[in-house]
Amino acid sequence: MTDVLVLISLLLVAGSATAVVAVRDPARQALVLAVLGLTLTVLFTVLQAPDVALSQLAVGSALTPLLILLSVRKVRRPGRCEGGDR
Amino acid sequence: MTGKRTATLIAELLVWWFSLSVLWLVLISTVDALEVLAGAVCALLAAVLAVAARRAVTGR
Amino acid sequence: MSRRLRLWILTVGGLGFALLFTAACLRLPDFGGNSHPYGDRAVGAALAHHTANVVSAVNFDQRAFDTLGEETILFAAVLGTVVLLRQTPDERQVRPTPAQISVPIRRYALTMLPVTLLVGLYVVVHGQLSPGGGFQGGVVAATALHLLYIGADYRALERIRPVGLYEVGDAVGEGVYLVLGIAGLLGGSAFLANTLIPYGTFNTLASGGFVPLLNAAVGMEVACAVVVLLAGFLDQAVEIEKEAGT
Amino acid sequence: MNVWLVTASVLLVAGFVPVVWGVATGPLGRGVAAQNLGTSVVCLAILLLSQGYDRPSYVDVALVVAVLGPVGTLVYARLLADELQDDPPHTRLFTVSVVCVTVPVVVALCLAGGPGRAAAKLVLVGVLLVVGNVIASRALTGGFSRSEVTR
Repeated sequence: MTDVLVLISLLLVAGSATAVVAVRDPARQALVLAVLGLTLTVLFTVLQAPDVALSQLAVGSALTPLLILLSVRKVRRPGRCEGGDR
Repeated sequence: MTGKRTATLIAELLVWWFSLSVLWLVLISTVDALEVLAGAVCALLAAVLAVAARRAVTGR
Repeated sequence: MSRRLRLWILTVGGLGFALLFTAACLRLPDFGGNSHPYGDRAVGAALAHHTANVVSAVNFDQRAFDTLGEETILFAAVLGTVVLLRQTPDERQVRPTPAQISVPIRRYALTMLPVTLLVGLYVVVHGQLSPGGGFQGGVVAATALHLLYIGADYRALERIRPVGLYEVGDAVGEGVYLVLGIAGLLGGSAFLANTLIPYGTFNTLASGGFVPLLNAAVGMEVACAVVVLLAGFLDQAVEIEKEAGT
Repeated sequence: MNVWLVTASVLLVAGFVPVVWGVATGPLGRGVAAQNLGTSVVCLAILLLSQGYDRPSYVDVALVVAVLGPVGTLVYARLLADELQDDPPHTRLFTVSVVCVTVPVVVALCLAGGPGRAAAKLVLVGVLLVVGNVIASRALTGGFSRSEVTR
């Protein structure tokens, strides 16, 4: 019966992973990636691997979004000579 | 005047240290001397950073 | 190469992979079976060294050399990022105007900063007892510092974050791991051998021999590495822009 | 499969399927609000799983979710402030439902475990979760009025 939980979390992972690939805007991709990280955390916990769940959580919840969004901001905000202030 | 400010800072630090130590006691599962010692050290580190962060924001 | 040929190569490769993958999957043990030859031996070895968290025992005792490799990968990756994101001569520093942030959010950030740091340290210190360890706790502790950027502004973060100090901490964490390994070589039997200090009482803070010490070294390295890494990204995103006319 | 695991399954299906939907479609603001809701759902699910599997150490995972989840939402609120300002999301319904689910779950878990420091830890996780959710919702609806614009 505990397989039901494994199945639910696997389906959630599959759904959000597909969404990450399907979404095109980088900022939104970072958002969907964070949600994928949450589903992976649940999956790892259900599979009795809390250490891996914690690693995923630590990296995926705040650090990766911050890195991606800072890069997006840098890329979208060119130097003053090219586009001016945003 | 500086003496008063130092006293305020130390008081702030002690309050943080105490509350964070209590928080540590909530987090751990078994209490023994080494746990309490580790908690005191970690809480002191966090308290110093808390005061430093507050000062960095308000600039005092 | 024409488009048609490429498609053919893709089809052949895909079919071959699909065949081999299916064949491999059919021979796998059943999901959730009872036979765990590696697991049983790993648990036995962890209990022999009084380490309650078997994953930590694998990472920092049985496979400590692999973890040294992983730690070094992070070290080298951060080093590369720092070099890549440095301020080049055609870039200049601008002062960002402070962001306006509502008071409850700033209070939340200032309160959660020490709490998050404490949780990170808790995860590092209890790596040999409960889930977690140096890597997880280190990342949480480094994230704590950046609450100051989120809840205030970048200049406030820069005031409490001397990057040079964290670069030194990064290197010291890496060095301590190596020194502990050499201590195992000199005082015990082999590089990173967990034989030098007593294993302590099972399920207490001082159990597992080298495991908590290696955990702390990794925690320090990871926390400092993440701070240095984010410093590079934040500098580029907030402060540095291309010189006009280049 | 005991009652805790059944509750966790129901919570995940009822709470997280809308989150995945909301984050992948619709306006960006709704996506960030959905991510905020997802954090709370996952935290509560892990608390229930910890009780269901009888592994108290899994509470540490929930604790880290409760601490870092709102920080993640604040990262989006801070760095996407310009986009969110044009179209602030409606978060009240999410916040109210999170509070309405968190309180009974935490109380039930505390009652099941009995009084002690373990119960205090559960209450701590619950409080961090609710406060974090409320603050993050507030940040999404205009907490960062202006992002850094270089002069």
